[in-house]
Amino acid sequence: MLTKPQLLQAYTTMRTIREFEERLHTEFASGDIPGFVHLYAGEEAAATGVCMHLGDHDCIASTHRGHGHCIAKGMDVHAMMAEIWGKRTGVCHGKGGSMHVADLSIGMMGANGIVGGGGPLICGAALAAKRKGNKGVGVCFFGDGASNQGAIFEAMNLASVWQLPAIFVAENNGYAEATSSTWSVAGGSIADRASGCGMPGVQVDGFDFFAVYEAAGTAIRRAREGGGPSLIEVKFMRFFGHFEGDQQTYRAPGEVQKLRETSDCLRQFAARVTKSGEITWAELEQRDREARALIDEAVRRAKADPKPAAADLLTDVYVSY
Amino acid sequence: MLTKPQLLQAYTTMRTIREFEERLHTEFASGDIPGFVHLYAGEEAAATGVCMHLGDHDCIASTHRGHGHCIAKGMDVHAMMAEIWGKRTGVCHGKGGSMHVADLSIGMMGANGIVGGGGPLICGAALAAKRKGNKGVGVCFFGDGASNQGAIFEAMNLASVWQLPAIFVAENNGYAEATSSTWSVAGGSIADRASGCGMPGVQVDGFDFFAVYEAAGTAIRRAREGGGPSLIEVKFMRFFGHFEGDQQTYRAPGEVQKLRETSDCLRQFAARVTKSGEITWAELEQRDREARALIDEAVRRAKADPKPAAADLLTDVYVSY
Amino acid sequence: MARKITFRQAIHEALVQEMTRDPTVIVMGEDNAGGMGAPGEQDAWGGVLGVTKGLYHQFPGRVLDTPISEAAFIGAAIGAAACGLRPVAELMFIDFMGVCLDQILNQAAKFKYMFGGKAKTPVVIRTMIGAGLRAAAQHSQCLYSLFTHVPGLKVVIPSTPYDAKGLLIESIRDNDPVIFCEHKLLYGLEGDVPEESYIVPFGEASVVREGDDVTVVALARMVHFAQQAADALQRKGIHCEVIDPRTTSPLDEDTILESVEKTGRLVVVDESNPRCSMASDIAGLVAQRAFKALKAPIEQVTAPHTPAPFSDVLEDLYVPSPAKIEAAVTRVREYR
Amino acid sequence: MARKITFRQAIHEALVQEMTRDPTVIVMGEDNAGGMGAPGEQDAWGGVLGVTKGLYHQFPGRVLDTPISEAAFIGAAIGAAACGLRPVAELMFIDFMGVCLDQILNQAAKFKYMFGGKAKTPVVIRTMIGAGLRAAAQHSQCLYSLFTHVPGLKVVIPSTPYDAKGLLIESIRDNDPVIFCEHKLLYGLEGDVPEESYIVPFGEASVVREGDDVTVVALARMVHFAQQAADALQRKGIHCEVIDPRTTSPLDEDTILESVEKTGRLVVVDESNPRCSMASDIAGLVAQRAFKALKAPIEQVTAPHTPAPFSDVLEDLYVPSPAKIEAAVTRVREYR
Ligand SMILES: Cc1ncc(C[n+]2csc(CCOP(=O)(O)OP(=O)(O)O)c2C)c(N)n1
Ligand SMILES: Cc1ncc(C[n+]2csc(CCOP(=O)(O)OP(=O)(O)O)c2C)c(N)n1
Ligand SMILES: [Mg+2]
Ligand SMILES: [Mg+2]
Repeated sequence: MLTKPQLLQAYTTMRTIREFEERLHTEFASGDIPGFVHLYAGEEAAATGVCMHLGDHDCIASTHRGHGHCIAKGMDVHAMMAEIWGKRTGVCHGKGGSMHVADLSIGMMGANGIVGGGGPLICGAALAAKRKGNKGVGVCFFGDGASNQGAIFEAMNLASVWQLPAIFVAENNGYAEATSSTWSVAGGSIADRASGCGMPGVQVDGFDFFAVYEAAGTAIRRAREGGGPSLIEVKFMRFFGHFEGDQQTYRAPGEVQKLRETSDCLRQFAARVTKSGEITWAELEQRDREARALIDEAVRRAKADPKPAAADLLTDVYVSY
Repeated sequence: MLTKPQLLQAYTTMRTIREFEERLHTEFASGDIPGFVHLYAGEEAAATGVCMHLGDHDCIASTHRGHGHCIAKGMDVHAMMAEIWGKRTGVCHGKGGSMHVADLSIGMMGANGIVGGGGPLICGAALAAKRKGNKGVGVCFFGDGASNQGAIFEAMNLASVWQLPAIFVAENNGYAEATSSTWSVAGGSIADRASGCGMPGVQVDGFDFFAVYEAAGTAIRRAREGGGPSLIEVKFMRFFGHFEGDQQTYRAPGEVQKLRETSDCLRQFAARVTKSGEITWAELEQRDREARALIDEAVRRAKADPKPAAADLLTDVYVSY
Repeated sequence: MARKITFRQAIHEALVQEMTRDPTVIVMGEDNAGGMGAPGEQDAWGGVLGVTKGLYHQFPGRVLDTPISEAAFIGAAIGAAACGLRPVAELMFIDFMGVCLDQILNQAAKFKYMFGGKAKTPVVIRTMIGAGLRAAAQHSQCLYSLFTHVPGLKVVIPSTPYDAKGLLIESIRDNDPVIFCEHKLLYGLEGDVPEESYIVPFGEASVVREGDDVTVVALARMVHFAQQAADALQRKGIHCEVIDPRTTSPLDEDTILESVEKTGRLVVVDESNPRCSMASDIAGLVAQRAFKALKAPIEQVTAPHTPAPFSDVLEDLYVPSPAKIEAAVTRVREYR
Repeated sequence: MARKITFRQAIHEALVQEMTRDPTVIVMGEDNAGGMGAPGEQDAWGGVLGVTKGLYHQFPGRVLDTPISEAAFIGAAIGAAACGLRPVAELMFIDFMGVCLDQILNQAAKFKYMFGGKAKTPVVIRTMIGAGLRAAAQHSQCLYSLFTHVPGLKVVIPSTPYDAKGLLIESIRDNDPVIFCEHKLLYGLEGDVPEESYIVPFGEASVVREGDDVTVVALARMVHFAQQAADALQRKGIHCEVIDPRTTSPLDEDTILESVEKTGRLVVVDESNPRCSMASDIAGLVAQRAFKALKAPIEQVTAPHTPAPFSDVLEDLYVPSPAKIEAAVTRVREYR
């Protein structure tokens, strides 16, 4: 049901995220990037499949692993890159960094350094949309680890009690740091926690863009129509470590390599749309080149951009004080 | 399967709680009792049906509505009464009051002024029992309102992940303050939240001592045998307001009167055991008189007891400082 | 100005006037109406102390009861504020900050800074502080010092009905997150309150009594105790200048410093526990910035470093008393 | 005393020695082993910075990984402490206190008092503090001032490997709840640490340098910055007495007061935000109790009243620097 431009858009978004993250991985290794960086590679279908349904008056709350959500929600990649480098041209003027990229003007309420922190916030966004009557929705992305935080449970229950247009997207990438979600999520299924909060919950294959896209569409439509919140558990695995520098000895030998070969949302997407004849390999490859060029340019500019000025330290604490 | 002494013990415990609370209701109205007092009348079968299975090496964590749990766990009623009056002879030397009655020596980890606060604590008690290998269990009592606190959810999940000998007893008495549990518990059932945390969950009629007793027995046995945690949702309604002074206009007219007539755990218990011939009315009435005398004496002594001394203000903050 | 209403009514009135003026103002909290889903009266409670009673019917859809999920609903208020509403959320007792602090400390307080200035979070968190109700250790704390420590938050502590109304209106109109602290023993206090809407600005202390001998800075209920002490001292010929900062963040440093420049002596009265408190904060400020004027040690009159006890006799000793303030003023006055 | 190990190793060694000595000591926290339920290595992490690495195999069953549920597992550690164990729980970053504060503030800290003395809660909460890792606003706070405000808690802030080991052993043996703060930029610091077990008692400041001109009180990483400043000042003929309180609760008031009696001048260096901080706490203490000796205003050198910025240039300005300490000392030294 997706048009060709939509398909190309989905692919471009996923590819841009992938390029962004692969590039950060390289740049981090060269010691150039400060702080903690958590990469989203492998999980592109989730952010993309969900955010394709959203407009600027829809909000998302993101996580420490937020680059993919930002790009899918339409954030400028140079402004992101500059932020991650701590430059004044960054989307947060270098004050936030990777863990706090945010752009409220496009409904991106911020990556979040606090696991589970976005759940309550998205209830607020959904509440605001409901009061404004603009049919907007709020989407909370959170991890399998975050699913064990009280704030996420409370937020799901509150969204249900208030019948908010909220969608909870559990990105179950198998691990929270070095801990397996099969161990930390008692009961084994995040989706099963939905019914205890009075909302529908489904599980989808997160390497399959179309599965995510459809589940998200259903949930978001329901929310827009006043049907209340839903939970979607997206199952996949990340391609990199928890953060850059993670030795990943908790993973099985060859685990990631195998994933990259057999469970790559971009490959799966490409295979499907070329097989169906909707899109040619050449068209995709052109997107690949464009994405690479976009990221190259973003990195080049970010590196050259100026750092914040000393006076910036004391500004932006309050609107007035 | 309960012996006659056990039946009489159950009845005595429930009657003692009832007398304790009815008397506090009267005393509070006369303006004599300081602070907030939350009465347990109507809910006696829960505390009693659960605690009958427990010994001193088993721990319970209680709530702001804690008198019933204390009595069922074997706390001295005069020491409780004196505590509620703020007297030096109180179980906490007058420093805690109704919301903080506690006696760790009998495994009573305290009433709690923080809704949901006991969930994490009981995980600790259960963990300690598990490490000591003494087959002890931890029981967390919490309300329907508390079931929406993140701490309770986190504790249930943690208990499951660690396979702790913990039992979560949700006392769904219909209201959290003035809010109906049908509104605040999205999904409608607290018991249904158990599966999302990987544990069995059951619902029982809280006016029926025997139903609670059996469900608790099953769960506690499972826990002692290493089978991990369970959740029991006990459904009933309180006979008094949220706290003393509550006008209760949120309740239906005649609601409480009807409850007292049709849904009183003591009446139901009495009817059943006299009908079965296990116990006579006279035996029960004797227990009633004894309970009344016990409470009379506790109140009399509590009133006459001395208040704390000024020097007590500064003691008991630290073991050493 | 002749109309007298209570502190509780003043807060209620501020809410009514702001909700009337601005449709983006909403109110939420546990039983702020009361009776949700229950068979009896809707709006059965109006909050645990009745402050919001009536708003539910007056402003349909704009008074939201909540489950007992402070992290979720305080966070929701914050999120809604970032998305264009002006929520007034009630944290029933400030003692409950422990279950929702993250949303205040790491989200609301930091959005604007972390996001490079591109955020506005006009949320008000109304909350009850203080001892005196025999509510024991978990329902009697002040804790505003903790919030004052946190950059990005504003902290408001009214001591009179007049200030309560004007400061709450200002809090609602303010574009930063505000912690609005209501002392539980002040709700019944009556005072002159204009019917019309007005604001009391942040960062402007109120000099509730002028005097040349000793500066007494006091907050919330302690303002009244300081006044009582000052009355008694006046009869002994000692003239206190009593200052109520009204907001601890921002703090009106100038008024305090100028007063100490005049008196050379300072007593700070704070119902909080003493360590890292507003008492020490103000003492530290003056020891740095008005040192030359100081003629005596700075005395801090606070609760002791203990939790709040339950028993009435102990609680009365726990809370700083007019007598203790009087003694402290006398000490600094007589210091040579 | 010739053996040099890092701060990180010193903490690890304290844990090993206490776990060996006392079977009731257990360790818990997120990925304190690492790899639970995963296909690869067990004990894959040893905490986010590897501090507990190895304990999992050395002490079977006594190192517990946890879900990301700080309220539950910090509370469980507290409950277990009340039931006879001596848990050492890791709160990965002190910034996360917002999701579990209630268990610390209202449970652990108050049990003993609320229960009339009849409780003992020997829990240690190890947590990481401080800026400098470009970890931005939600992972760079000090926040120990908040815990110091709370009666019933003890707060420990080591600045050297030697103190880290001795204070952690003391913390584990102590019978009250202890917040043990590890500055993230100190883990790599090397220093002399005896192999055998020893304790550093609470409430005893360390005079890390003696001097007659100005007293400098500093905490955690700031102790080293104060030393650097003192080195530079010494070359100019100004002699600082540098005091590291090591524990902020209890605080060794006497050592600080005696030093100020001697020097008459005080600079407090605290990486915290300034309001209601340890800086103001110590300033307030001295302004009350050593006033007579004071010859100059008390200077507080702290982070500004802003969240921690991400960008390296800003973060370096945010953290108090040796140069700022030097300037403050010079100001109070030259004050007339
Ligand atoms: C409240 C809180 N606890 C712990 C952390 C440290 N931490 C950061 S990310 C992370 C793992 C999160 O796992 P998950 O939610 O599955 O997200 P993923 O990293 O897999 O995307 C942890 C423990 C934190 N940032 N906040
Ligand atoms: C964290 C927290 N939030 C709010 C309160 C105020 N409060 C005390 S009891 C109560 C209602 C509790 O309802 P429930 O859990 O159903 O227990 P019940 O009173 O019905 O026994 C509330 C909201 C509190 N004490 N702690
Ligand atoms: Mg994960
Ligand atoms: Mg209830």
